Amino acid sequence: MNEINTIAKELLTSGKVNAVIGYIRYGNDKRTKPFIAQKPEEADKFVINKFILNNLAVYLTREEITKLGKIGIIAKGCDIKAIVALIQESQIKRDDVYIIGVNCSGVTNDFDIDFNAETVAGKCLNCEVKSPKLFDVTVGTLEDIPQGEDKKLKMIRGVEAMNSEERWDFFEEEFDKCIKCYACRQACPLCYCEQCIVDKSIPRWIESSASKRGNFSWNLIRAFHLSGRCIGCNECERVCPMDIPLSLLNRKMAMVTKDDFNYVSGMDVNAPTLVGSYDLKDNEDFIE
Amino acid sequence: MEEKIISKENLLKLCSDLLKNNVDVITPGEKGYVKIKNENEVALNSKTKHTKASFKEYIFPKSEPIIYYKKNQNDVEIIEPKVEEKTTVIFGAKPCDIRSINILSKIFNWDYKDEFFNVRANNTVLIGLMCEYADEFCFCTSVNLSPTSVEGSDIFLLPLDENNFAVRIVTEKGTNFLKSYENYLTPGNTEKSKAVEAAVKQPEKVFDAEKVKEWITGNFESEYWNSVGRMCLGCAQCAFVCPVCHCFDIVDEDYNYSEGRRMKNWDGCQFDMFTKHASGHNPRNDQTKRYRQRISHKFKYYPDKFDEILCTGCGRCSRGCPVSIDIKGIVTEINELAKA
Amino acid sequence: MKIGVFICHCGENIGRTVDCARVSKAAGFFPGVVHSVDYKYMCSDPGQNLIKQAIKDFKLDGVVVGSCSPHMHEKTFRKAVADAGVNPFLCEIANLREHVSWVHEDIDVATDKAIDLVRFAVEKVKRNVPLTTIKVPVTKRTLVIGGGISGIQAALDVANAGYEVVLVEKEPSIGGHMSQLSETFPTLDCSQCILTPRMVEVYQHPKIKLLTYSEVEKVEGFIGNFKVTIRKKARYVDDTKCTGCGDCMQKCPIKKKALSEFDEQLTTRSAIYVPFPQAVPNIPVIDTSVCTYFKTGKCSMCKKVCGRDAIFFEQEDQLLTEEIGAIIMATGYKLYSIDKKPEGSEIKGYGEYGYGKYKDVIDGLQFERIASASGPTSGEFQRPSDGKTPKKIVFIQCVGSRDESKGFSYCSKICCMYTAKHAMLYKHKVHDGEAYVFYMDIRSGGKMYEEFVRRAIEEDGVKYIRGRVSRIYEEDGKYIVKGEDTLAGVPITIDADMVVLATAMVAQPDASKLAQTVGIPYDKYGYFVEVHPKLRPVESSSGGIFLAGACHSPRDIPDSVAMASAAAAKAMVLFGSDMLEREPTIALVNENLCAGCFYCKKVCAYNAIEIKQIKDKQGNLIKEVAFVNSGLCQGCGTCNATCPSKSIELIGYTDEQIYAEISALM
Amino acid sequence: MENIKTQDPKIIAFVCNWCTYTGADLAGTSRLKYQPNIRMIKLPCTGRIDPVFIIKAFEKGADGVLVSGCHPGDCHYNAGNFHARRRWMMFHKLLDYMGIDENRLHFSWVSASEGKKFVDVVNAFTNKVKTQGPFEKYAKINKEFVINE
Repeated sequence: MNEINTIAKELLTSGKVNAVIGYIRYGNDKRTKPFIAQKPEEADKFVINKFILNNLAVYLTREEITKLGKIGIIAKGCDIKAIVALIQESQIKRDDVYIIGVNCSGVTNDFDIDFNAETVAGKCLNCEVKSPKLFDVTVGTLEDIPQGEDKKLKMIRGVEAMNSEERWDFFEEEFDKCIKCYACRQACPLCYCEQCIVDKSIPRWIESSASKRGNFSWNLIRAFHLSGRCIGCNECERVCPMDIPLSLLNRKMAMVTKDDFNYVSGMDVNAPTLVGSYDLKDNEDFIE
Repeated sequence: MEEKIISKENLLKLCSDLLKNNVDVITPGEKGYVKIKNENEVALNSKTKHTKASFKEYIFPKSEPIIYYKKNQNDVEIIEPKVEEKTTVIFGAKPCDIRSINILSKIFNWDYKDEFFNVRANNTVLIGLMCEYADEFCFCTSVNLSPTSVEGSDIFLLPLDENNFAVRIVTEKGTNFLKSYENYLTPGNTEKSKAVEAAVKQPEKVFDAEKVKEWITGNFESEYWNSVGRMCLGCAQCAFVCPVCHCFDIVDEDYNYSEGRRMKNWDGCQFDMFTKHASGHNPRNDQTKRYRQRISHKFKYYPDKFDEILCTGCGRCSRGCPVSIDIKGIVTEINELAKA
Repeated sequence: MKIGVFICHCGENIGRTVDCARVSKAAGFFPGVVHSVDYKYMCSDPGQNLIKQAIKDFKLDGVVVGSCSPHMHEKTFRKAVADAGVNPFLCEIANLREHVSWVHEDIDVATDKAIDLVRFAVEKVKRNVPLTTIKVPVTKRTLVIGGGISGIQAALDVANAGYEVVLVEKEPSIGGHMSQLSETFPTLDCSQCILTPRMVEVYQHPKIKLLTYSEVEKVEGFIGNFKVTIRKKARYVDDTKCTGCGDCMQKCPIKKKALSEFDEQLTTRSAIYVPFPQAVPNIPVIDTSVCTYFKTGKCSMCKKVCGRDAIFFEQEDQLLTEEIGAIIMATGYKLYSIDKKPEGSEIKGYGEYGYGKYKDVIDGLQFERIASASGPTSGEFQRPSDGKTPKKIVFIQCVGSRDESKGFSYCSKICCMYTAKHAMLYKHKVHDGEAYVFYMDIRSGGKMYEEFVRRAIEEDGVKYIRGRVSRIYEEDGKYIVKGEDTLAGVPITIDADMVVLATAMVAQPDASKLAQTVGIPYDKYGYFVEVHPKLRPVESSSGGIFLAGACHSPRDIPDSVAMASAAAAKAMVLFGSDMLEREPTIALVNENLCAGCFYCKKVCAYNAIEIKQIKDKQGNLIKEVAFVNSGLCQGCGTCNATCPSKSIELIGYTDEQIYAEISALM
Repeated sequence: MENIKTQDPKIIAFVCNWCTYTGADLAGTSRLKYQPNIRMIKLPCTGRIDPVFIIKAFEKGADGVLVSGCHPGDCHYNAGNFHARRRWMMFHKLLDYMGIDENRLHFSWVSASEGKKFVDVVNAFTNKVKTQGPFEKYAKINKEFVINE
């Protein structure tokens, strides 16, 4: 039996946790899906492979899951960044979650494909959290991540190189596809608001219509509300049914916060959050 | 049902004529159903995978204004927009997508007649194409359809060989539409087309919709629901890509302090906002209840009311689900529960 | 809602550039407006009566006045509206004077803009809700931070008025810099002679709680209701037992290792010490950085000799909390340390003067100690290096002051006077000595100040040279001072025995940190900032926190004392009533929607956000949400803007109101 | 001040009550003249200025948005402008990246005593927005679903 199954089973048998969230095989051997095990024997189904794409930290703030009690979670280094951010933002307490950290050597960017330098998920290139930073136990062994081309970074550089009008046109076209299904929001581990600002009707800051301006505002404010918070799991982009390249926004903002504030989200549970703190010496070149 | 034959060449000519006459031609492309500019873009391959979303938005747009208003000092002026009567041809859609038109038509006409929908639907000619794609998510046969079902189509195409298609003219609208293009058509060969039809690989029938309905009827409180909906993230991806999900929300959006519009926007039952009352109370306050609603609506409530399953077995919702919730698997499990 | 619009001509002030009749006519057609008029002087009694009458006649429940700035007459109109029975917060002002008629010239354009502003106010008032002012009780106790002359004066004034005072001083004794001074200008009376009685008065005052060797650690709360945490640092001496006999200091084997802070490093002191003989309280502290017991555990001489068994090595810092109504900041100044570049500072300093390198190049406070009868030389002029009497002293003014390139751009204000005093004191004792003063300008504004400087020059023969010194170096036991006489236009060289630098006054190095703790603004130099430079010079912008003395800006003793008394008076004004009235524009949480991320708590400068637990009927925790302490909230709205879901809203400036304002302008 | 008659471009300003609004009052008291396109929305503090306000102003048809408040360290509420500064920093970079020209959004510190600076800021920004012309890109997306369009 695999390490992961033994650990999960022991956690459930001993009652250390009430449930374990992890991945099970689904359909073929190049696909997994999230699964929550409450009985020890269910833990036998858990797998770890190159197709554990979901960031399961999203479940840690969901009532359907939290009401079960203490949760064990199988999490990659990038997923753990979300857990760190959730602790920083008072959404969970460290003691309420048992982290089974996965030493991760990369995952694919989609199901049903082979794992290689072409198909490795963009976030895995230059990954700094291959071995988890916060965990109760770790599983798996580290291997080198095949290094393909960072296509999204190239796209960001491409957008940066455009002039203002071209950038507008580019994003207008992308956002026009948006159908406001909010899969990006629902899959985001850090979108845990009880009511999203887009659902607020008095006043309606962001129009819920899938109109051009409603879509523009939605995608802009979504990116803004995640600025300095987004941990780069890229789930929003993966789940978008309309294939909008959302990472172009989130990653760009992560680059901005790194450059201007030297802040990387999800690295330290004790760090003050970027928004919510300030430095007297914060850059103000842009202010007259 | 009358049947003819059309060569690929003539089919393209027909499309070209349509485009010249300023008819909107919508066809499945790589990024979904798109309005084409050139007849060569038209989809004639019956082996392609389903597009991510169906063509629903061309008849029932994701957002549309239903009234405009202007507040005066003492009253409110209302202006009702009219939908443009413009012929649209949806070309090469799969039978599971095309099936949606009749299902949607029922909901938009059973009580209030939705002009917005009806004008668009009446002005749309649906040309279906036999389907030779079936993956593990497909289950049209389980919802009483098949890759060659003509239900919903005005005209239905079956590829006879590389260069010829059988043309089944299903409706009067189809007949009328083809009147101008009679010279492109040659007499049909039903034997040949039936042979093609018989040879199509059909997805296995995995559940009995009647049994499923029966089980749902008596098991509103079943433990089973807890296990299926719990992992759902509550997005509306499934509903928005679905050919037959039809819920909508109505919101007012203003231009300035006195003028604005009332919009009809797609809505989805997996949102927690969907049933949330103004008081803050939410009768479906849990994702498992919302997921139960989704399944129950599709396989019980809608069939009870309209004698139609609110599902065409296209499998889109499962293919795109962020957490890989598989409707086919769930309904199959219910079928098993029903047997037990 | 029935809204009335009232457009004021302000005589000609608005009427000249805004067509008030057109504005009022246009406003009459706005949705919700039932009555709209214009009038010559809306703020006059007849004007106000017009509003009151219209409220009755048209049953108005919302009023918009198009007039001067709300900063001018908002209160007037709110009161008028309230007199007529409408909640005062249902009145909004459109600023047609300062923002329209006075700044634009074209009447059409100005009128159009005025109409926009009125429409905008109408849309806002539609969404206003009736509010009532918040009343909070006042704790009639004052915290004075700093026990120099300013703090002493403020504490005594407040205490003598009958209110309790907590005086916190971070050093072991109160007295501050004034206790170090020899004589004071312009009267040359002995500094300690006038200060010591006041120090004792503080110590013995029944209304003053004196906490020396203590620092303010945390300030929570708000005007009238502060909760202050004070760290009472361990003295290692039980102050209830110690009689101040001094035996411990006598016997302490560490005599030479620690430099005396009081004598500005010119002498040494023991490890257990009082800063100076007249210290208040006269209770020693142990300097653990030099004490052998704390370093090796081997000595306990002081403990052995103490007849009262007052030495208590195990003592720990104590945290005290005090309920306070008003705070007076009196933390004073430091002299600009020029021997080395201050860490993290952009100030270049004056390495060329050799301070720190040459023992006889000293600063003003060191000179004070040398001149003082209680100082290391008992008032004899002896130079630090060899104890010889200096025959030639050069005084250099403006070292660090008025010098943007190397120091600060401000004037330290007191240096002209104390340099004249120094030179004069020297001449009085060393009759054959020569005193030279390099100055930029002589600034001697003040009662008897100019006369004092003239006396130094004319009666005592101090030689004033207008110019700067470029460098000082040592040669054959002399300090060669190279400078320029800018009046004569010639370079000048003086071979001095001693050089005294009138270094700039600077804010205490930790002033900005304290300002953040207390919650008041400070300028780029670290000086605390008053709310209005002319009309409210002793108040900080945080309610209930007042400023006294050199923590605000460089100032001399009389100015500091006057400012301290003013601050004390301000505190007592606050204590004049039992309840405080506050604007009701504070934040409110929608507990249903709050997700408990507490970003609001993080950005709140007033600690006004608390954590509230929401429980079900069985007492199980459902979630934790933010809760606004309405006493603490000052209504800035930063929480509102930060909240991603807008689940916390600032009453009076709600999202709905601002949205309506934006819409109304388009 | 040529072209004073025109009300275009439309400029919305979000300002704090204690510094910039009062600075604008001072400009008035000093009878300084400036271009009339600006419409000011008064808020207690720059900390209250939410990026959604700026977006909404553009949605409603503003050609330019001016944001102004107390200088760092002068905040009436101690730290509101420090938090605001950090937010704006990210927001203006995001807007720029998404194609909203930096010339249409201007940030400034104007104190209660800087009536002249207020006038200079308003005039310079108004001219800048005039050079940009109407915000056609945004107008285009605003016009979707507008009747008679």
